[in-house]
Amino acid sequence: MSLLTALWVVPLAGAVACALSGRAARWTSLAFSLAALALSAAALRPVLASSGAGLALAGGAPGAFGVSYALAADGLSLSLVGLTAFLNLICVAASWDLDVSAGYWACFQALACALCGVFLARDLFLFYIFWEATLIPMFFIIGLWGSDNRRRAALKFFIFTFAGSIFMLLALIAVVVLHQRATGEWTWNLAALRGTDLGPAAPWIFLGLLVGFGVKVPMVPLHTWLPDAHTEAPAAGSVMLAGVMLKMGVYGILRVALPLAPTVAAAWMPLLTLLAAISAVYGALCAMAQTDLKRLVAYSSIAHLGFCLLGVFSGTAQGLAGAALLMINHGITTGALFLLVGFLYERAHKRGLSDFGGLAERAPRLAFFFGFSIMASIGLPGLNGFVGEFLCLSGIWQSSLPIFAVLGVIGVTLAAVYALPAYQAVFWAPEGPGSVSAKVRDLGARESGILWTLCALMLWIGLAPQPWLAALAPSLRGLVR
Amino acid sequence: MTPAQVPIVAWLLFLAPISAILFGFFILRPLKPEWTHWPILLSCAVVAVASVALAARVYADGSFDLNFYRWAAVGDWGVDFGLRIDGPCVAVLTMVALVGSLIHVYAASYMKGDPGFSRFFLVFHLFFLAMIGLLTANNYVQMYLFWELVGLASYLLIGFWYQKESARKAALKAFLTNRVGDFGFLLALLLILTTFRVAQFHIIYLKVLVLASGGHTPEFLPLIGGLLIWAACAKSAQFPLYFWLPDAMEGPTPTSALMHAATMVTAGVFLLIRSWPLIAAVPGLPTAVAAIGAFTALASAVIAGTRKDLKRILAYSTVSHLGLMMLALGLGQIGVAVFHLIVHGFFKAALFLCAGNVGHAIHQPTANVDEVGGWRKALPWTYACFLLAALSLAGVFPFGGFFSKDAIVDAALSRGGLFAAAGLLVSIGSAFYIFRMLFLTFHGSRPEQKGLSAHPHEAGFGFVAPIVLLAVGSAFAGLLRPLIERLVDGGLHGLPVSVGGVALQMNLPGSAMIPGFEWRALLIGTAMAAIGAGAAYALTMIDAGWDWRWRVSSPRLVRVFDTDFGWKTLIGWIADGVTGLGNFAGRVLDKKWWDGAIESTGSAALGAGGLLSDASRGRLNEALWWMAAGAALLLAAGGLR
Amino acid sequence: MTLWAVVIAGAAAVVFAAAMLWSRSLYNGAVCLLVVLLQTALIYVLRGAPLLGLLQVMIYAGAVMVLTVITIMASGGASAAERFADFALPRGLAALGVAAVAAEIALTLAGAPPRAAAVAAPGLTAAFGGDLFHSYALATEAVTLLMFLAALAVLPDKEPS
Amino acid sequence: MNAAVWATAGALFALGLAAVVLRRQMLAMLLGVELMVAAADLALVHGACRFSDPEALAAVAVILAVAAAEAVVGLSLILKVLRSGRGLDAGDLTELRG
Amino acid sequence: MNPLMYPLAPQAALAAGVFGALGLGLLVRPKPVWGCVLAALAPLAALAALRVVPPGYWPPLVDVDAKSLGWQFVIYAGALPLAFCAPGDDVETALFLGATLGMGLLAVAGNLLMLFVGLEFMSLPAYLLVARSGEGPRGRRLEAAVKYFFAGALAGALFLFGMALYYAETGRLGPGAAALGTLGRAGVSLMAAAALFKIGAVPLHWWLPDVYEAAAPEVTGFLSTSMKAAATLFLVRVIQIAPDPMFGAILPWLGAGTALFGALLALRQERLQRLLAYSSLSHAGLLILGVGAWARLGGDPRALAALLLYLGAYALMSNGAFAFLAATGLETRSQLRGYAARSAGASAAFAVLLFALGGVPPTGGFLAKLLVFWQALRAGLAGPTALAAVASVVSLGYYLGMVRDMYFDAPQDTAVPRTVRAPSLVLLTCAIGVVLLGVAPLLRGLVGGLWP
Repeated sequence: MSLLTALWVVPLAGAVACALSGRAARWTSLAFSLAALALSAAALRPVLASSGAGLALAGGAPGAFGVSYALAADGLSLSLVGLTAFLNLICVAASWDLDVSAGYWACFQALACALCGVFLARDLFLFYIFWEATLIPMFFIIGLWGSDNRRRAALKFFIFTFAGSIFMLLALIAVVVLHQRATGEWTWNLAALRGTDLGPAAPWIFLGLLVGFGVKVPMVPLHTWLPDAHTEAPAAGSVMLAGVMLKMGVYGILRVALPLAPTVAAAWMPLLTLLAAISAVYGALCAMAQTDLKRLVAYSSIAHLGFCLLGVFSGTAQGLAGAALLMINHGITTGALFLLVGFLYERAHKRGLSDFGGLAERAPRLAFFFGFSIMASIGLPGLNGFVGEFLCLSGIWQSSLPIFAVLGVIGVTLAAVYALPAYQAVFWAPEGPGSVSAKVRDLGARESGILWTLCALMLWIGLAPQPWLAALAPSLRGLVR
Repeated sequence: MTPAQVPIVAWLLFLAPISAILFGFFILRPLKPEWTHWPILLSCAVVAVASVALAARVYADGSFDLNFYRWAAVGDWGVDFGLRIDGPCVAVLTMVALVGSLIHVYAASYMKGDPGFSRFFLVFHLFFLAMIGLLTANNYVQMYLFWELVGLASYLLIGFWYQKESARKAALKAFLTNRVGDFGFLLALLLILTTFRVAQFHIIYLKVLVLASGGHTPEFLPLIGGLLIWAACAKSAQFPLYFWLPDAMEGPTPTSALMHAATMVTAGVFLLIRSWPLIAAVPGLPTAVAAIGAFTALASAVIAGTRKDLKRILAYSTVSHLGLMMLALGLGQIGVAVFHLIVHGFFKAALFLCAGNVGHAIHQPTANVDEVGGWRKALPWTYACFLLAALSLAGVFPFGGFFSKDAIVDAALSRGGLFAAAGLLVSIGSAFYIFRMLFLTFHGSRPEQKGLSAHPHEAGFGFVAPIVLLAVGSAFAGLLRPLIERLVDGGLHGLPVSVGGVALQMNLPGSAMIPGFEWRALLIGTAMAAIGAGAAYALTMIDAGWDWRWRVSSPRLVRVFDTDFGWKTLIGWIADGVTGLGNFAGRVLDKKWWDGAIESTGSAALGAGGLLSDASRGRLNEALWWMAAGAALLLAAGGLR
Repeated sequence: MTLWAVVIAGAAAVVFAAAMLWSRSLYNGAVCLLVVLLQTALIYVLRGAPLLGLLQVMIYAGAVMVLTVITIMASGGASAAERFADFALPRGLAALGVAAVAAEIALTLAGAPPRAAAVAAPGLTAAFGGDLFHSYALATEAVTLLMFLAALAVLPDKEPS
Repeated sequence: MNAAVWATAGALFALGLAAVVLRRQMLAMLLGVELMVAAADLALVHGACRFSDPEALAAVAVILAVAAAEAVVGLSLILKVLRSGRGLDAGDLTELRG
Repeated sequence: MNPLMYPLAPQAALAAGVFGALGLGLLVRPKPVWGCVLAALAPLAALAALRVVPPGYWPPLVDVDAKSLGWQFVIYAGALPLAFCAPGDDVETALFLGATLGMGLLAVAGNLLMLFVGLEFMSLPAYLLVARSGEGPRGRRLEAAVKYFFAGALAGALFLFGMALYYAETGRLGPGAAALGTLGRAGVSLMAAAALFKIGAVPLHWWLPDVYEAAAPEVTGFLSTSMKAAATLFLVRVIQIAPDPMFGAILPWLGAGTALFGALLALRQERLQRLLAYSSLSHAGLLILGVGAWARLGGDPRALAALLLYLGAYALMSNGAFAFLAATGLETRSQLRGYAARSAGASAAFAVLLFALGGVPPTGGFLAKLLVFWQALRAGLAGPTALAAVASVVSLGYYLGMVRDMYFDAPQDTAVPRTVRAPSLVLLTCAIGVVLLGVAPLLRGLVGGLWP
């Protein structure tokens, strides 16, 4: 069993084991999460050593319909796999005390398996299977363990994403067909398909790919599923949803959409960058209006991912490195924020800004961690949020119109405008009528331990991003225009 | 100090505060919160000694650079963090260290008994660390990092008593305004990195110098300069982004003293000093800086004269003096600007601490002009120090302020025109508002005082000692002139760098020597001070009721001054506009229109399904009719073609 | 001559089919259909497939129509609200039918001896008979099994368990 | 000759179709079906004789048998519906709808 | 031995089954319970015999080519679940085997007549089977049977007249005629109409929901899988006889329209069986799209392989879904609420099948849909494929809706808690089969990856 195969088989085995292990599912999921994290670290080491050249596993000979089991991993993929494994471990630790059925743990392991699969697959058929397979566990996580109107949110989440990705499927098929027409061989291998001349259908194909990945990122016009899905998902579910699943979209654009249709991508670049810049500002604006903490963090994710896209579409070395790093940073920062909101919800079953007040005295540790994460989220330099956004903005400045960078910086400024009033309303303002602050007790040792690791990571990436950039940059070299 | 010890001392500047904060946070805060200030005071002492030692080193052997580690390098540019200890840095650093330590001592007693005592000291010292980091940064990115950390510390300290609604609003206003300023700084950073491919100051100076000598300037330089000025205006509370400073007085007095008088607000000026070669290379910018400085100084001097709250008066006074520093910079007098920055640090800190004492006497965070009066005898030490600092501020001859402020006024006079007028008016105005404050607080009994129950008494040694030291310092600050002259102008600024064999002694362009002592400056300075003081005496001691009578008689005038000539209302509109836009985008555009549209497609599908299922009434004949029709259609399609 | 016979037979068939469609009483309809089937059988014979005409008469007209009439009788369809008053076949229609048959007989006899059969290839009927059991053997076997299965239709429903 | 037969077959087919679609009683519809099959047979026989192709005649014979089987099934189903108390009218059979 | 006996071995086995069932019914007075065992044997025997059949052309009636072998396999496989679910007494067994035999005959039909005989042979027993099967209210079953009968009869008549027209033009009943004139093309269109009726294309589909709703669930499973496969082959054979460009143009849009029509209607159905009927209509639309693509590609065998695989996958999914209804006896969606809490195994299998029917990747349903879309795009049918994609997104509304009802709702107390063993066995095998089919193309690589 090669290492790359193990990376997604171990979580799958974990899922099955958790499902079968009934009450001890927690421990099984912990064991398998640790194993997965160790594996991803083991996989990352050689890649780092060989300055990111990456190791490829050319799977078996192409099976039926030109489909082949091909996995490969370079700096970018493995960092995201690492992020998945790490956040999965965080989720297991965070939901340790929840009284949930074995299915809960199984779903998270299955989700981790599918996500690792997406980041490792180099065969488009395999990629698509893993891409859609992520929806099923998430559907059940939101649906079974979400909060009050979880039923509608779960359905909306699944259908919205499925609608996007079915058009992506048509685009992928079109590419395979055109490739066969040009070269006469049926193949779904990404590397082989890169060079196909897409002819007149190229804009449609790129649009299909963009819609499929855009829904997942989410780019602004296709984002309305995110606030509902996040608000209804359980704490750990939101962490995985925001931490990793949104990055599938960006990864898809980076790995599949841009290489497959480079000419159309170059032609549409100003429009795409405008959309990304709009996402950055629009997300922040909408966040200002939210009265529900989780929706606010959800909209902030839209803004952050807007920056990520700015970096991706800039096509410069800095922009791409910034996007890759921002994907990881956003995973950690927003993961921490969702955990904190989740802990709040666990204690008081309320998420509104006006439901709390004066928590700084009642739960000082919660206040400290929330403040720390908020600062990282709005991009305070010295913490990880700033590094990613700064690189993305400098990337977009070099490659295209200055207006986009200015919009981006406006987005950075607006971040503080929505984040701090919310922090003040929950922690500093005195308790209003009908506030449930009395029920909130401070974080326990386990919860603080989790958040200390996340805060330490935020500080480390913020102060010394160079080792991370060294891992990511080489694999992006191929994508620089 | 041997050359080997220099780096250690430099790093000590950082290690001491960091270890004090960590020790305090992890050990003292949970165990013994009331002892948190001891390690911090120790670190203040260490930093003070270290900065003085470094000042001596630089004074003797010139500035030096210390590289630490590579922060980030992608594609063709890289950013490395490191320290840069040179003339201006050391001068300001020493002032910050000394004034800061004294204020820390003052705070130890001022904040005793406050429930958030340990939180206050940790954040207070975090600010101290950030200020040190900002001053010693050797590149723009590192400076931006500490620049934002200072902003965060000011947010936490202004909002220290977060139970108070006004404190929360003021903290938010301060942070957001700084973020608006940082909008410019971040954009400037992007420009700098993309244009110069590097962030270190001296390399950028070099590139600008080489380009300037070549006759052309990089295309984005004016924009970079403008954006840096915008950022400096936000941090140093200059027009148009000054309005957060008066509200920042909500914080405890030590913070007002340290941050909003002596150190943080000078960061903006320091940024301009650091990037002066870039700004000077662009023809129009220096005059713009001067214009902003002059206008802000004049406007805030006038408003200061009308404020009732003691700390608000001093806040506007700080804005005015920062305007003067900007004016000095604009006129090319970098040395004078640094000198005034240092002297101002001393006397403004003293004034704030005196105001703190007054407030403490009546057990309120701050005092209002109507609540105090005739306390000359009750608070003798505070009165003496206040008088000394006031004289220095007004620029009366022997005191420190004269040498720095009047040097600026003198430079303005030699420049002539509007700047000259502004300079004169500002010196009159500053003398007026400081003496008005003096008389209203310490002299003459005020008829309105009757109802006041408090009988003020002098505070303990912990309060008075720092104030005395500061007042004495501000009095004799004038003597530091030659020292600063040598540090700032004596060519110690640049690194001995050789470009193509030519040893370039990088000197700050346009930093003329500090003008020597002249009788003309003496006469004009004292005259203006006298006019101001006389007017104050007349309007507060002789015609006692003037100060509150005009408020009653012309409320419209009061509103004009309260809203800073309408500027605050404008800012209010802008803020409401942004939040309104946010609400519109969040609730209406996103939730109702856009999300509604997408969900309506779902309900449309359901509707269509319902329509179709009602249509199929299950009748056999209809089914057969449809079949026949279908067959006929196919027949037509097949047969005809 | 046979042409005229075919035309008349065709016309009669169409008229009676129209009558069947129009007739309110099912019984009338059934009888009209019987007549139509006979006419078509006649056309088969005229066109040169006498065996098929015989088959038509035997299977179709005979078995099927009888079954249908019995079902109509059983279902009381005849007494359903009738479009025409009396029970009997409308006299005009009956007269027309008799006239048509008379004309056909006259034309076939007046024409040449029944060489109409010659229009088709000689021995067609024989070949047709042979084919039924050689090349179309599978079809015939299948149809017989189909008949057998169709017979299951009449079995009563199983009593609800 | 050709036109005559085809005219008849067409007319019969059309009338049969009309009977199936328009009539309310199920039995009448059944008659219509029988009529349509007869029309088709007529056309086939005419074609067979024109091409003098014995196979087509065999086909018609098979079709006759199938039509008979169909009639049996149809009649028995209609009778069962009748006996289950739903009457002969196709318009009443609307319990399954939507 | 009759020369035809050899290639028609499967059909012979089924015929023997019919006579066996009837014989047992008549001779052995207490109706033998193991009648269904006999029934189960017949399709298995047919599948076994299928392996022995050599492809060849026995003019004029029988033409056993690779296509018909594949189809026969799918048909007999589709019939197995009903066989296992004990189709009631001996008469129903005979009828069910008779219908399967009819499909077998249609599969080997060489000329138009044999096609017609096959069509009628499979339809007549089906009408009777619908009338007799299951415990549902007798009136509804009879109503459905009568509707099915008249629709089928009308289609049969149309086919005959089409055949007559075709014969008048070409003088032959078999394929291979030169370019057709208007008369011939008209004939072919009528024949195609009959085929489209049997699959359930939109204007000709009205009978389908009523019949599928009234019949017993396992019978509907049989009808929706094997019958649909036979009907698709029928359409393919008609197009093969007269490859008219009209098919390439009309069928794709007709198919996509049917898919969307079926999906929209299924959204609002309260009764589960009627809902699955409309979903079957939607899948039929995709089949028609597949046939259209095959027609435009000029009869490319790869397109047929896609169709066959779709039918295979659909046989698994549909039989499985109806087996769930048969096993649990659930009638309406409100009864389905919270059912997962009551029986985890059955609802898990049903959820897998629903995901498969919706075309969600790791399952066979996705592979099938992918292949049909693939062939359609190869044929350049971007428009209809997009419409079909929209239809499959709409179909998620009710597939996921049912999963949501089962898992995310509180259990209702009114549900009927009974599980019949045989259908649940079928349900499990179908669910597992669907997942295996989903990863089939990758299986060799996967195994290679796991154990290099």
